[in-house]
Amino acid sequence: MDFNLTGDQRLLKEAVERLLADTYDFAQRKSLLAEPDGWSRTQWQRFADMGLLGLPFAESDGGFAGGPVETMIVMEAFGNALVVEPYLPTVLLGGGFLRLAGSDEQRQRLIPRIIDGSLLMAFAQAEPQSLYDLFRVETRARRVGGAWVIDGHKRHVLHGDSADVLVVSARIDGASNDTEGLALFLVDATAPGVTRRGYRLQDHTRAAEIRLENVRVENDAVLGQPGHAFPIITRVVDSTIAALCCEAVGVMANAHERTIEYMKLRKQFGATLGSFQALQHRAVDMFVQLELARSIAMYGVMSCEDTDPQACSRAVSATKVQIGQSARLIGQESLQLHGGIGMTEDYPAGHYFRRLTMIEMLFGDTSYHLAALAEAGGGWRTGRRLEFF
Amino acid sequence: MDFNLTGDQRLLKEAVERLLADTYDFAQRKSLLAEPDGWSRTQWQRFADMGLLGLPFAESDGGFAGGPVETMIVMEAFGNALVVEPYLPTVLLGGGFLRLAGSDEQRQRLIPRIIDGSLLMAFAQAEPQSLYDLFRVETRARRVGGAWVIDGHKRHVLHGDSADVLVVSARIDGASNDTEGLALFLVDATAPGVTRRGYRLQDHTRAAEIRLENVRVENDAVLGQPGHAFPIITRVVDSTIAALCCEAVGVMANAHERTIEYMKLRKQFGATLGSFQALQHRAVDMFVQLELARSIAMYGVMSCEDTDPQACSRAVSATKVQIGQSARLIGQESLQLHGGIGMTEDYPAGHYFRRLTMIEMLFGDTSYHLAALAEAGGGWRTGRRLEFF
Amino acid sequence: MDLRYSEEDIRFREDVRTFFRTALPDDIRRKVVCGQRLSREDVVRWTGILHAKGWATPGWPVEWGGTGWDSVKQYIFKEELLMAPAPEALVFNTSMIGPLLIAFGSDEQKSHFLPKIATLEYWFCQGFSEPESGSDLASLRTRAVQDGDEYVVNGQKIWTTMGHRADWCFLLVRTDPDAKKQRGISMLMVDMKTSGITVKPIITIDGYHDLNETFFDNVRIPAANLIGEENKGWDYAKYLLGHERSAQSRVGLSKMRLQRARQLAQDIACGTGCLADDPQFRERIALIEVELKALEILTLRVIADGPASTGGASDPKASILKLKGVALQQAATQVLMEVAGYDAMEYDGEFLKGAAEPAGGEDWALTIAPNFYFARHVSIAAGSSEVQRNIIAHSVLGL
Amino acid sequence: MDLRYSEEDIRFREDVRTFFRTALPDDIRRKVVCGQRLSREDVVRWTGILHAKGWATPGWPVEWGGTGWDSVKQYIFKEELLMAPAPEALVFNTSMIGPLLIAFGSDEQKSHFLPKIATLEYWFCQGFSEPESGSDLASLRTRAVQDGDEYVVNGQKIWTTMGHRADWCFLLVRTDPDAKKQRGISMLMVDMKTSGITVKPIITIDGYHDLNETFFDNVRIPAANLIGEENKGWDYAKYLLGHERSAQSRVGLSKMRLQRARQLAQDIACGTGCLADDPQFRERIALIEVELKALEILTLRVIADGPASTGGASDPKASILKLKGVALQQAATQVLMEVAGYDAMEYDGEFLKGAAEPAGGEDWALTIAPNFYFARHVSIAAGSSEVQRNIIAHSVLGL
Repeated sequence: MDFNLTGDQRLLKEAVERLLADTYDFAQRKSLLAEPDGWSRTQWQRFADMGLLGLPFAESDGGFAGGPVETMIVMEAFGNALVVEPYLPTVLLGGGFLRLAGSDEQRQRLIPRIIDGSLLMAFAQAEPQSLYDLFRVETRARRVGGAWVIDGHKRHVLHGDSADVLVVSARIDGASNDTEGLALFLVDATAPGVTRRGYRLQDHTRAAEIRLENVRVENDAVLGQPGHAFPIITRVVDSTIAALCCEAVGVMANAHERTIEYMKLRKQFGATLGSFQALQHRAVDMFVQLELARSIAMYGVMSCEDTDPQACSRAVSATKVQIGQSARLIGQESLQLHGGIGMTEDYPAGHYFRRLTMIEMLFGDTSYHLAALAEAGGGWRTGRRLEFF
Repeated sequence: MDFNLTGDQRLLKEAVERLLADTYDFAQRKSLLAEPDGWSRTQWQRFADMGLLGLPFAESDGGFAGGPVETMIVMEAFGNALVVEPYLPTVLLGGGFLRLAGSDEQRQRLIPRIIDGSLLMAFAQAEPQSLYDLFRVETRARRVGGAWVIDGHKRHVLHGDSADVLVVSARIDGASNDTEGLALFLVDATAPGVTRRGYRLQDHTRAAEIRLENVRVENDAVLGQPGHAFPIITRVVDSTIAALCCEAVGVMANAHERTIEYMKLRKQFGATLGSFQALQHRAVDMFVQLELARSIAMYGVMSCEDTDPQACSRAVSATKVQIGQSARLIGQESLQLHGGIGMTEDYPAGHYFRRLTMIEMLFGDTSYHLAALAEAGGGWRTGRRLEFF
Repeated sequence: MDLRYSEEDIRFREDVRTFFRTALPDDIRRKVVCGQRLSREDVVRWTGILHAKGWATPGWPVEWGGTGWDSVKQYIFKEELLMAPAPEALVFNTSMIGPLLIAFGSDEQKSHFLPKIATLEYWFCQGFSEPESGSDLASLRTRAVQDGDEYVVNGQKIWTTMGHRADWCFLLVRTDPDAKKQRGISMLMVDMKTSGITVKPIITIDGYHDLNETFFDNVRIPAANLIGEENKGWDYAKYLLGHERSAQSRVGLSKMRLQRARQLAQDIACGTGCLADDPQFRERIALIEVELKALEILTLRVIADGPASTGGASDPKASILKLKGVALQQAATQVLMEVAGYDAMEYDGEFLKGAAEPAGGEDWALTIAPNFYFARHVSIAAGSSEVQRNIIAHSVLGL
Repeated sequence: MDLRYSEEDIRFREDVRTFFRTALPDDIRRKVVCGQRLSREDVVRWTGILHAKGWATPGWPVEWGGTGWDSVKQYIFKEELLMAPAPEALVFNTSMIGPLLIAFGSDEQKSHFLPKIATLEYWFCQGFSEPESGSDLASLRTRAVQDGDEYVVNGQKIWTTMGHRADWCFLLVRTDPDAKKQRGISMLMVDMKTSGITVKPIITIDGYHDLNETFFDNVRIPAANLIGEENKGWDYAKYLLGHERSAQSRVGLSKMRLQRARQLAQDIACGTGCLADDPQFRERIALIEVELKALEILTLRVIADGPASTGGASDPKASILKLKGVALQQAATQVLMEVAGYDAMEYDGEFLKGAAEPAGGEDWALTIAPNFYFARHVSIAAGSSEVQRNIIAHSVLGL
């Protein structure tokens, strides 16, 4: 049981935080958002130069063999600065699929380009009116000769508008809500038959609606074993959720700190907001939620190393639920304690609030994951890990 | 739409409140609890003398033809003073069954004795491990000759230890969770085969565990139509819940008022509790809950006149849910704001808290009624009444 | 005590409902259903339709164009309007400056302004808040100095809702800087075209432009535009904040949102069925509906209780209506977020502002997140929930 | 960072679990499972068993009978104890007066008292609170005046837990009435058999007698029983309140209660199955379990962080553990209430106090309501939740 960072991890943390302090304050971020992609390629290159894009990859793939703690450090710092670049879709989702299911050839072809910043990826998964179930896929892939032909309609593909290569989930068998029968394909985003509509999200990140019509890919585009992709999808999404929860902790920490600072400065009725006991106690409740969130994010991240995928999924659901609860309280109280100023686009508080709201939704909201936990049962095992169910 | 009491209703309210102010303060109540029954026959006679025991009965039955508003007035006052006498089991439950399902002979035989205070009744309904479903009855009644023979095990029969006549629900047909096949019987509490174990409840009211072994009753003991008692049980219990919610409002109003008074007197850190803004805001949240509870109790009571039994049940469930929410917040905050003193048997706060906790359970707790509402659907009709679903 | 509506009320509700069904233009209804913002033209057009029917200013005295409805009828009208759903009346005109002039305005002011207020020929905005005075409104600093038969106003207002659309503004100014905080404040009306007024947009987190900063640089306002007496402005402001408190619970709005959530949830897959049939989802809605029902009765109790409905002294208990009403409004937007899920994430500024068709997203979902974000302001504006709690603690509980 | 337990920790947990399974007497275990109160004899017997094993005072230094376990092992031990479930150690002895004497006691005090404290030969109670000083502990008024080599104590203490069972009491007294509030306070130990001490029972709302008022009427206490220095008592009290804060989250207790609720719910009919299978019931439990998991990690973080575990300066952040821990303890008792339903309503005072069989009610249900009631005190005692919030606001947030 050890809650400390290693020396290397501390150095990483300081480096990322310094980079963001230098290049990513609220005013700088505003100008990054105004770049053509809605985010900054220059910034992306800085991340590449610092090695962040290669962090989770094996050394044999040209990466730096970072583990979940390294990802946690980066994501929390990104959350703190509200980084909008496509780290999650490219490195965590795209990279995650390559790490877990990529063939030698696929890894060698793509991972080095992720690491050097020249390749962007996205995961085309969600479909219309599907909420969050990962198995609910109606996009179809069929065998035609030695190749595959994909047809379908994907929505809310995070950073799908700028991605070079898409990981597309498609059904080769079964009904639309079977867990069996799914496959994953690497699809060139500019391939014939792929049409994309990119748009801004509420929190200034980007996404795309993607239609695939008779999109033909060769056999080497298949990730893993066709028809049995669901466990891989679950595994990659679970790790991504855990990392996203770390981002949320960064967002919340910043939102909380800003609120406390504002309370110390802003005067009403002749006294600072921070001197009103009713508001003090609410600031404390925010702090409690922040510390609970930080604690469970560590738990979620470390649980992703669990060899039992169900244990991992449950731990991730628990993490998402607590993060959702904390995010709601901290986001809403942060706005309320700021008063009107927090409601404005030109002030940071509302941006943090919006990011928290989006994070609560991504990959399943609080209700969704709570229902999953309830269905899974409950209770406690106590073995090597701090296990949940 | 009229929220005012009539002149007669105001007089009733004043009379009940005066009687309780004179005879039922906290110290007087303590000595009433010490009487042999755990409550006071003298007090019961006072209620009879004031006409309270005849309030809901028709004039033709010797009653005073009071409606739900009159019952509301009495129950709220009773709640305010934490009255422990068996008004609910005798007048509302027992009396309710007689009013709704009693034959002329049954009404003429029993109602005058309720009104003059000489007859106590109880409703023997709940059974072991049954939670709150009214249809879950395993007590059996079988036809033997021209009579009925009842066998079963009833628990938590409110004031069943002092009752003279029991209304017993029993199954003459069907499985233990069918709504069809139920019947109601008037059973002499001292009849051969009836054994009772009386006990105190947490809130100082009384109940009994009752076993019925080969209890023989004649045909004239049957209330209503055998096999089709469920609608009557529902109707009587619904009205009783509505009245119980009015009692809860009285309990909460008192708990809230006591808390405010205590906050004005008690000093800590050199100032009254009431001067701390954090505590002020919590007292306000209690007040909000009190007013919401008072409002929905009116709604619940008036909805019991609805001719559509389902509409009535839904309104009552909604009422019980809001009362449960309010009771929880007010009860718990009342103790918390009192600090240690509220935890003691010699101080009123804890007694109000305990009564609220018991009320939340009686006839279904918040979870139970919320689930019932969710199952029933939702939405709003707007017709003559302020209808709910 | 009788919580039934009278036969007359029931007929009235039917009439109102029929009118909304037939008279509300389809394009406006669709915008309201979708949660899009209305253009000035939309609001004026709808107000014109109401005005033609005689229903533009139901709460005003009959002599000034009111309907003479009792408070229950007014409540029914508002509820049906919110559930139609039809656009709400412009609160600054109908519920604020109108009633204020009726109560305190001069005869000249009444006869000139009231008809134009009722039809929105004069669109009013409100100039109360200032950057340094949020919840502590009485600490405002905008100065008005009398110069002949004019006031010269200098200062800055903030959160001027629709200030960029408005023709007129009623504003609080400090006319006696030596008087105590709440005294020395007066209320003026100013033509927004007057020289020296600059309106600067504030974009809110929903991406929309409702709010503004308004700067006053030696703005000359005729003394005839003073409302009531000089240095009595604080009384008028309090009158306004207490006025139509009952309307602030906006039960109908929350009802409408929950109904919409339930309806939309029928098309969302969940388990083997749809979200609308999910017991947990239904419980979450039911719990809010229970509180709404309690709040509805409480609202009617407050309306029935007192002169608040007719514009008399404000009932401090009515602060509950605001406090709980806004909490439930926010809860209902949260339920809609849950229903929309990913479909709420897309930002489509043009659709939000009223474009006929979305850029590509789901029209039913695109405004859900912006409205959820914007709904955070209801517990801040018009007396924050903290201020309401202070009022209740002091005025009702005596703490 | 590594949140796995080491192989050694896992073996340790197994050992502890096996010990509790084999060494805990059945009659005591049944009482704890049923939530009955333990007699003094029960507690002393169990402490004797622990002491024989060398585990009665795990957190003390080895030289005074401690185990030398690191903080993670101590946490595991406590968790397994709570989940066994076995009786908790007497906090006044093991976590309060013991550590206090170890830190500040004289050599004579240590060698005389510590062995007797460890075995409960001396059962200690705490004399801190007074009728007028609840959360505002430093306003205490009980006076001690030195007279030769004795102090003469006059005053009244309240909420003296188990004062009627106790052999000794450590109490705060005012030795310098002219000093500022927090100064001028000293801490004394007094033999409860000393003449002039009257203990009067306080019955709590669960119907049980845990608490007392304790009156001191010219009670003469040898000056040798002063702990540490005169007028430094407030520092020692603060030390105590900060000591073993991590233990106040009592995650194991809440875990055990929820496990029991889930288990009992299997026998409660609900719908067509049992309550344990009801999705909404399971969600309510899951939500608490999620928070418990977060609190568990937070507890381990605080333990790992600092000298708090070994008795050093208190980490104000640890106030969160108390604040959230008690809230979850209360939430778990609420779930048990829901499971027990009507069966929780019966009051059986004798069974509550430890009778082998209930008068007729369900043994599993009879203590649920009393324990639910009594659990309300955990957010009041030992620094109320309001005081914890004040501490965090000031010491952590700097407000």
